[in-house]
Amino acid sequence: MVVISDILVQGVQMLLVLLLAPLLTGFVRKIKARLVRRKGASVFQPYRDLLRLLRKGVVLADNASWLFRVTPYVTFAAIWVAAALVPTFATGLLFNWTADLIAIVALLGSARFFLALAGMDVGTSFGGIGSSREVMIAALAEPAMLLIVFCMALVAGSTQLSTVANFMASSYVGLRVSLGMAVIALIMVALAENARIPVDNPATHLELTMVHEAMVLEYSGRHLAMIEFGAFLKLLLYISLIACVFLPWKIAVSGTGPLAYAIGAAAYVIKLAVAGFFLALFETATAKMRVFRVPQFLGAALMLGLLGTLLLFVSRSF
Amino acid sequence: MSAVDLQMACVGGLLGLAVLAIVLSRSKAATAVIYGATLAVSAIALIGSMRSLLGDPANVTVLALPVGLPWIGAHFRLDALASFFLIVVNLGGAAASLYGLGYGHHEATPHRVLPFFPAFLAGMNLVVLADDAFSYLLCWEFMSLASWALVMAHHREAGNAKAGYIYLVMASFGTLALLLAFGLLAGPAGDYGFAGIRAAPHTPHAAALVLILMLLGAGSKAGLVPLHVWLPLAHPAAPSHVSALMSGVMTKVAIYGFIRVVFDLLGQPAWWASVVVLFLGGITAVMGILYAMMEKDLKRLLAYSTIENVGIIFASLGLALAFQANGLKLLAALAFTAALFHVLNHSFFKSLLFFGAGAVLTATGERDMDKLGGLIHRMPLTSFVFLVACVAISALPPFNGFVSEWLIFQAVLQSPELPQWALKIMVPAVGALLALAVALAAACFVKAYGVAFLGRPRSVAAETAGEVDRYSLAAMFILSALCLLAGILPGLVIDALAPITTEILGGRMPIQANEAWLSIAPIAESRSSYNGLLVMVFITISASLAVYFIHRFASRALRRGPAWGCGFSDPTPAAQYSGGSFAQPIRRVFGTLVFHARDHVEMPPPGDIRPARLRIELHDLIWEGMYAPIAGAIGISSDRLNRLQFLTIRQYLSLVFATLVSLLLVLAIWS
Amino acid sequence: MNAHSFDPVAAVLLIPIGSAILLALLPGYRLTARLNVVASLATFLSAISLFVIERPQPGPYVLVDDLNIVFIVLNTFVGFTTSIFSASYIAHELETGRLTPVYLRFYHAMYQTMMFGMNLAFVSNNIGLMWVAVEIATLTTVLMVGIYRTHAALEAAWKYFILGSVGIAFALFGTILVYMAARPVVGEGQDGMVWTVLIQHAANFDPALLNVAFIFLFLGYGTKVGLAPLHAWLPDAHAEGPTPISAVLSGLLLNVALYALLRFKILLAANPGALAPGPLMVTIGLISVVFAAFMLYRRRDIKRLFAYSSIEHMGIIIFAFGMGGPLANFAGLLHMVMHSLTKSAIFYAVGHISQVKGTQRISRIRGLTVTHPALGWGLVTGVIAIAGLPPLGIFMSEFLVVSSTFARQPLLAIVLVFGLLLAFGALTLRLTSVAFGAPRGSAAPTQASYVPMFAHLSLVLIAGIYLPAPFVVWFQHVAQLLG
Amino acid sequence: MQMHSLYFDVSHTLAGGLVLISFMMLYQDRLYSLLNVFALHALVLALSVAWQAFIQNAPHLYVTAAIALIFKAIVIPVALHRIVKQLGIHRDIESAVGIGPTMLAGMGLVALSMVLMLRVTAEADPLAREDLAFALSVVLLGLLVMVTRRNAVSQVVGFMSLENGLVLAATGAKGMPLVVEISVAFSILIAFIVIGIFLFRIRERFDSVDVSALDDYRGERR
Repeated sequence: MVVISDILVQGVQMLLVLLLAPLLTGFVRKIKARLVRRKGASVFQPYRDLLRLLRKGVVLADNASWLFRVTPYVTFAAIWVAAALVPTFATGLLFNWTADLIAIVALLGSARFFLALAGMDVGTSFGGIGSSREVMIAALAEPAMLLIVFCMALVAGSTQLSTVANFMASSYVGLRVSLGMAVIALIMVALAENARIPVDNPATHLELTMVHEAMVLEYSGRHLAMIEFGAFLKLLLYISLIACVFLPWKIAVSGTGPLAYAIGAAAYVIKLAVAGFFLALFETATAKMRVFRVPQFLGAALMLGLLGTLLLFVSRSF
Repeated sequence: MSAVDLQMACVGGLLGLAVLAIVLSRSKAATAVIYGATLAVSAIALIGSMRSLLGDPANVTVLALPVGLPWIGAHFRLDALASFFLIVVNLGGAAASLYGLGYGHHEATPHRVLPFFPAFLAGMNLVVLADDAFSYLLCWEFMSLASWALVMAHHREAGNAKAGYIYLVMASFGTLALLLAFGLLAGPAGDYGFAGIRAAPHTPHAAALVLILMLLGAGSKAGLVPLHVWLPLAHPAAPSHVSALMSGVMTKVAIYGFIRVVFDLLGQPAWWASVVVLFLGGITAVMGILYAMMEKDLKRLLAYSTIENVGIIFASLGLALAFQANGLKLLAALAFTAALFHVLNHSFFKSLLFFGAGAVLTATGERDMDKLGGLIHRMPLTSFVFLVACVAISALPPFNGFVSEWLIFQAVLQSPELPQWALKIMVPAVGALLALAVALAAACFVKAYGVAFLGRPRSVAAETAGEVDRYSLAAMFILSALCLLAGILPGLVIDALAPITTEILGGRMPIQANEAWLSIAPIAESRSSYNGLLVMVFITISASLAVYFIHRFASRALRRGPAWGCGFSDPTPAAQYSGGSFAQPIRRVFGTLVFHARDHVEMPPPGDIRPARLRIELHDLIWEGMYAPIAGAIGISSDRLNRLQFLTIRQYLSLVFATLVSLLLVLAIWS
Repeated sequence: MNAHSFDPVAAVLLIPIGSAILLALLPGYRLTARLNVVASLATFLSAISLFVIERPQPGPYVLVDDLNIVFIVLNTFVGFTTSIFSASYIAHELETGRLTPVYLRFYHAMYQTMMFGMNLAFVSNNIGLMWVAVEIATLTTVLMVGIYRTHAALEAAWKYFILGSVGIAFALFGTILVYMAARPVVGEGQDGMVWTVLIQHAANFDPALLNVAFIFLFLGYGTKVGLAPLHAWLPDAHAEGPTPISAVLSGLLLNVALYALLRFKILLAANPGALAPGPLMVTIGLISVVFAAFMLYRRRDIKRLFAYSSIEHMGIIIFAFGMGGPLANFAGLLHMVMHSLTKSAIFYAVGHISQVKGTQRISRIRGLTVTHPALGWGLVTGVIAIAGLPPLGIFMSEFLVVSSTFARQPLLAIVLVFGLLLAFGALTLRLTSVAFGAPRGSAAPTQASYVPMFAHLSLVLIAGIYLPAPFVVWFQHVAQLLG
Repeated sequence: MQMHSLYFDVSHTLAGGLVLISFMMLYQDRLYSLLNVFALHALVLALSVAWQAFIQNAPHLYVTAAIALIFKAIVIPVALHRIVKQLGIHRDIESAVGIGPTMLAGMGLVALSMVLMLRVTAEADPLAREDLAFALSVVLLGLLVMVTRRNAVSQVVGFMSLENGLVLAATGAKGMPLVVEISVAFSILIAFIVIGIFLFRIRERFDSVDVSALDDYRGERR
């Protein structure tokens, strides 16, 4: 009986992230448009885009291999699973125990791995540009991410997101300089991972500046839809990650009944809205940087993460 | 017949096969016979060692033979640690033999390979079994010698002779370091038995010296930076299945030596020892993978990535040392288990990768990735297993590479438990290095796979390549299956490793079999847990869900067409990203510091029809900074001394005279 | 003859000298070569019989004890195998006309005379007689080094002769001093030179006089051992003489001088007042090892290369004996035996190689394992053995020397290891170029006699893995004697 | 006692005379004169050996004395004279080290041997002590001559004087066996050397100093 309900809740969470992801992206785009005094497309535009892509046929390059066709589903699945493991409105869900934060990072990593391979598959120079730059960014972003994980884990004594969230929610965390650094670093990493400004520009199609877009240049139709959807999910995932770790406000604990879940869900949506707003604000306020400035940007994140970890010991020592 | 007897019998069989191979070296059937027999023997040895590991852990069998050092004899001992490494050795051996059944037929000079292949396997088995210093070193050097002979199998190819030479010298350097270490351990009385060494107390200074010497000796064999220089030369020079053994197994034997001495014989370690090992491990990991990233020769790339993995293993061994020195047995067991787990995994996927490289080599005759490409169309099976290996070595779930690295990170996260500040600060830093190494490894293998197997063929050889024989494929598929199994059922492996940790460290990880749904939890589920099986199930379910819905509701239309490429299509495959261009961003980030890398672009003036040229300048700073000067110094001093060859008799007489007078003077002053 | 009337010592001495005279008279290659082999075999067998027959009582001139029986047997054995090798080698030399039948007679006679000299040096119980015997051996080898009559050969022989004579003089002076030291104790006359008597009373000798004596003896016999800086004659003598002689020089003559040194070391060790010879031997040994190691890098003549490696190994042996102690002495003895066997085997291989390739230039020999597998792999095995790699015998002795030294004198061990590694690098460098790579030079098949080479190598291999108990006990006893 | 002091004085004088003559050799710069001095050296040696034979009443030593007298004092010098003539060797000796430094070195060597021997055999009988000390210095001086002279003949002379020192020591060692045999052996050795010089036409030196000449057949230089 308990198991049934647990599975139910878990399923709800998985569907919830699926539903919310495009909406979040649409919301961010809308805000960005408004901030530059454009009317902008409706917040539901992403759904329409996905449906349109699904309806279109696929144009596959002659040279494309089976790997190219499998990749969209693999990446989507990996990201979706990862997203399902992050506590959104409630912690301690059934499957949270299957993988911890490190595993989630790794899942996203495998999604990227396959995407980069797909970029190489067709054998155009654009795919090469995209993949090589993507892996370069990842090579710096992943260590930074892991350091942030260390930092959180050392505070909460666990890499298990639910435990971390509960711990953060509890009163005796206090305000810590290292946590501050960690959250800044995490935001920087999140920007890089989601190919947002200033690292990459999701909207651009100017070849030499694009990274993520160049990688998926050869995709079309349902494949592209899958990849787009994956991207939406990833953004949602990172935001909910930040939310559940650094502002676990009103997040429900497992088995505390539907009411708590509802409150948690409401709080979650609000958090997403706030985060999305700030993201849009930031993106309109800053410009994209040259590709080879990105290493400094991520190196800064890495340093912040390391510093946070070390300062943690200092703050612990007294 | 006790377990150790069985193993020794197998070793004897292997040695016999070596002799047999010499006898029928030039006959046609030799290849099939020898590899078949080696396969059988290693399979038996594998089963035997598995039984002794999974069986009663307390059952340690010993065997003394009246050979070796006369008044000591040769002692052999089979305990949990030894049996684990025997599993690694014999599994690798069996796989390589199976692969060789097919691959060996492409060998031009089989009589230079066949005798040494079983001898090499026998040597590795013996090193793991040896229980006294003399036998240990004898077998160690025998192993090196056999592998050297295999490296020299293709002695006519350019550079192989040099590779063999450097390998032999470095190996002898390592052996001499080990020799000194054992001399110190055995003491002036010369008590060379491991039992005696284990019992005897060792002063801190002696222990420190031994640790340094072991790092030199075992480290040079395992490929610790900066003693790694021989490895990327020698491993690729050998035939591919031997390269697989050298990279996947022999480095592990070296690690076994380090564990045996430092953890087992030396007794309670000092905490600072761990600092050294940690530091070396972290540096090795990052340097190794950076070298690999810059490499365009497929097999050398794999060799460099071996260096990276060795670094990871040493780092987690360092962690184990740190915890052990502070009496944190559980955590030490965690780190140690992680190290052993990674040993196992690396032996799986590195052998697999070298097999794949060998298959590519036989199919195309090319090791240079910039002449490959598009093999996924022509060698579908090989490229599939190679992909599996790439995913595994890039530490991506649900494969095995991820589990061991996850365990290592879990161990790193326990650093707050350590009392020493140096370690508290250092461990996370090393963790960062490892994370960097892991990320770079993923990048490196995207490059390897993307350039060699994807894209369009860059040479005729790559266009006309065909799938390899079934033996090779069988070997590769078995290994990739093992990669997956170890990834989704890590709990079983961890429990199997428990006897070793109890034996060596006196502590063990919690029993994983008790965890629900086969998930693993190093300390407690609330702290961290991972379930490879479920992760895989989820991914498959959600992927198939996606596929189902897409194919149910979305358009099924699919049309082949030329690549879009933003409108302008590349005329030639040469326009694709090559290995060098793929590595360029990372070279820009790290290379300028680590390799003094420079890109020189020669752009002809407008109107000039000459093509623009890009020249990349890389420096191996370790070689130029360490080895070249030493060689130079030796050359200069031997030139100086060589003048003594051309003196006149009178001058020689004056030498004698001078010696006499000086000795007499010494005597006059002394007495 | 039954075992009692048969006197092996006499046989060991008389067979060579007798056959020497005979060979000097007999013409014809086949007969003399065979006779040479037979005589050496007979000598070897009678030496073997020393094990079974009870040893003769030490008289004023003759002594057979545990120490020298090792040397005698080794000496006669290598002498035997070398005679087999020399048979096939000399045949080729006659074909190419480097040797005329006259010189051939001379060669065989000298060969047996040299064996006589060496055996006499081993069995003699009288330090004066030993001195004379060593001189005989030296002079005969001088003549054989010069046998090709080329300018280089004469140069080498002459250098050997002059330096050797000075060595002789030193050794004699040392011998006289020993007698002077002994005289007050054991009285005048014969006894003052009988080793067995000397060793009994050594404790009461005038220590200071013994010290001076040892310095002269060390330099005198050390010149023949070829220790740096007294080594100058050795490389050229090895390179320019006939290869069988190089084999004998490296394999045996050095041992003769070494044996003399050991005798006097024991004498000195028996005297509490005298300075310990250890430090001197250790220093010179290390100098020889490191020096020879460096010299190896610049060699272009393959025989000279291995001559220098002999210097290196003599250094190791002297070092081991200088360190003393049961382990090091055992190692020293073992190393000496193994080196004799291995180095002579290498010279057998090198002899045939230089004959078939028509040169001793390393740079003109490539890819032997392709053109002449037996010779090539034989050389590879030999060099691997001489470089101290397992599973061959020298590894065991080097293992014992280095490990036992490191526990006692770390710094010395490190210097030694440095030298070993250096020499290893040089030898393997040459080996890779000679044995591997694209072949160079003639690929004509050889009618070589591989038996001696592979016999030695297999002995070395067996010894590296398994030493029979009796040998071990016996070595250990000798090691005790050496203190 | 009276007699003993006499014995002592005579043998002392003779041995000292040997050392003195070795010194004379050091500053000879003409070949012939060197040979003459060597003949003198051999003569004095013969006398001292004979004296030893007399006081030790060891008749066999007379043989040694005779050998020294006939072979070394007469045969060899004459033979060398003829060689010098026949091979047309330069009459003057080119020395590697100047006469002055050589003499100083010689002084040092004598001092060294005195220091060693006189202290060494403190309790041995004075006769032997003196003899040893002188013998050692003669040996060292002979070696010095070999080392400092470039000329083959003079090197031979140096070697022979060295060997004279040995004989001196051997005869001084009371009751030493094999002395005769040893002296014979040495004479043969010297004969070898002299014949070698003659056969191999080694005019100026034992060794051809210019390495370039050696290279081609030593195969040791590019």
